[in-house]
Amino acid sequence: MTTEELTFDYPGAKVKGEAWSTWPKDLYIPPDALEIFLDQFEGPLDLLLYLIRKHELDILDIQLSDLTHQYMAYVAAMRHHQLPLAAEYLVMAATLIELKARFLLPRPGVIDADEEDPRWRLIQRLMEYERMKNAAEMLQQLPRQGRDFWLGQVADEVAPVRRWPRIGRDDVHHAWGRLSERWRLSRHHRITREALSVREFMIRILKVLTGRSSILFGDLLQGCTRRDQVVVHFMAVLELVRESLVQVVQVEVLGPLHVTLKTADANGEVM
Amino acid sequence: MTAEESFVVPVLEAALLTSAQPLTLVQLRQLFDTDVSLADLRKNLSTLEQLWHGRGLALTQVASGWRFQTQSWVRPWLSRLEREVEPRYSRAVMETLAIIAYRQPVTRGDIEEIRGVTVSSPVIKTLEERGWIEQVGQRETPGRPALYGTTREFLDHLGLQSLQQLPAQDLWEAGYDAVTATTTS
Amino acid sequence: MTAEESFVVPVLEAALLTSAQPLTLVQLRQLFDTDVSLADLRKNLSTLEQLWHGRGLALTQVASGWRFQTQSWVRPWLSRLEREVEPRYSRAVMETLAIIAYRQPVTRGDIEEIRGVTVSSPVIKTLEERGWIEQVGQRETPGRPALYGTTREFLDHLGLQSLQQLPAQDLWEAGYDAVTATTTS
Repeated sequence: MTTEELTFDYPGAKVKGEAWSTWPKDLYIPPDALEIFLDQFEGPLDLLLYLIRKHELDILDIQLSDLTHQYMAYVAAMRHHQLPLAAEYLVMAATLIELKARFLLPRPGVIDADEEDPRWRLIQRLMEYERMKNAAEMLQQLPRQGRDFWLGQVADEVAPVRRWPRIGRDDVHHAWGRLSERWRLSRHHRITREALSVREFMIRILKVLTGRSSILFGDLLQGCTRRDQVVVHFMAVLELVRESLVQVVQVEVLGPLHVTLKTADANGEVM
Repeated sequence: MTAEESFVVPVLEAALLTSAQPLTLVQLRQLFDTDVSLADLRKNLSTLEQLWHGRGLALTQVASGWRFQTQSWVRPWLSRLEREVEPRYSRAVMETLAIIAYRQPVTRGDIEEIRGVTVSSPVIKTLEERGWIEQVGQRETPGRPALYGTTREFLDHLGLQSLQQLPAQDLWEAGYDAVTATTTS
Repeated sequence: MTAEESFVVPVLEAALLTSAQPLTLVQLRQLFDTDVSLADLRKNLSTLEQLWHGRGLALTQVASGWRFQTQSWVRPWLSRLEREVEPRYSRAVMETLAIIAYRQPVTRGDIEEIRGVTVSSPVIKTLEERGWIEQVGQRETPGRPALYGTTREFLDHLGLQSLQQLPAQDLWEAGYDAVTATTTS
């Protein structure tokens, strides 16, 4: 593949009125450019692909530590500037760290030949995403009706007797059933990605904890139907712990996790 | 450009055959970036007209411009085709009708909330023109939106005496409560 | 009716040029009251096709039947006419469409897995309303998620007869070999 083909084209971004057509070679990006920068990506896979391609790396031979480092730098910068970051980016950050950790851990004995390279799953996903991304571009370029070609459509002068569609009661009922089915299916997907910022979930958890002493972590997750929601809850709890707003107590090993609001007692000491 | 250039007639033909409205000489001139005199254009249109002589369509000049239209001799054949193609209402029309039938009186906003998409004016108009829905009042909220309900004619068309005879709708209930809960909260 | 009868070709031509939808062989047969064999019909269609050779429109077979559509060479001229503009779809919409086209039948979850982000409802709805995708069933896993596939209209819109005509055949194969072949070439 030639370099030209690998060049990513993210048109139209402007920073302070100036066209932002090339991304800086180094990692530093001015904060206001950062959000626009991330907006150009369709998600963490897209960003990873960009990082890989920018450095003309072979997707099959990605250096996890470099890639993770760069990826985390973007994520950290976004969080540092308190820019909203979609949960999917955090999920990917967790995945990368986990992969890196598995590489660092010494593995006992000889490496099992059958053991799968832990990078493999990520590589496969990146390749599949890139294929579909290319496919989307190809579809975009296919000749399209109304844009590249038009249909012979002579309006017939002879307006014949206007024929009305006929319907039956089952048709109405059927349309109704279809609506309810669609409603049922879409209900779970009403939470859009911008809704999932860690800070928002921190507030939510704090509100839940107000007026009650503690809650089981599992109960906090009630209503979470997707993995990224669970991850955001988890990160929100970690963040709250870091900021000494809550504490997490586990009474016995592998027992349930209790999330408790940290309150100052009469002596001003944190309980 | 001269009247003889070979691409002019086919381009005119393609433009006229793919346009839903008649095209004026000015519009037809826009097709070509070189300067084309109106005289040249007319000459080419006349060539095109002769090319279609004796066929099922004819190039005709009407009040608002030039267009192709069917000749009377092919109409008996074409009308046979129409008879076979039963017109149908789009999904948008059927779903809007179903919401009005099952949830009346409803505003356009209610319909949009349930369908999750904007309800276009033509959809409402189609149903109004057909005489199946009508305005039954206005909701006393800001903007006083129109409330729609179904008509007697609608029941007649379905062969029903009352709305109670519409097939059961219980499969919706749970979901709909959720909608109303979110819209009223 | 024999293939030579003079009215057949002009009637077919007029029917195809005035129909809003592509016409199937079965529908075209209904134009004529006498018995017409499909073989005769095909012969006449092929005569008609040749008649239009080198002109701005061509008789084309797409997924749902036969129709006339413009040839690519007239595009520069015709695009100067002002018409309703086909909207440009976002990358999210196009990538979702590509995944459904090349990996169908897929659930929303499959699409999210490949794109690595949540698929928002409006994206799916846009494609459904456009008539390019539809629910083709449900996967028999917990939650019975809807399976999506592309429609005939989608192929029609691209002027194609079947999914096989979509570009880049290697995209169909999920296999690793096919991938390396494209990434290293």
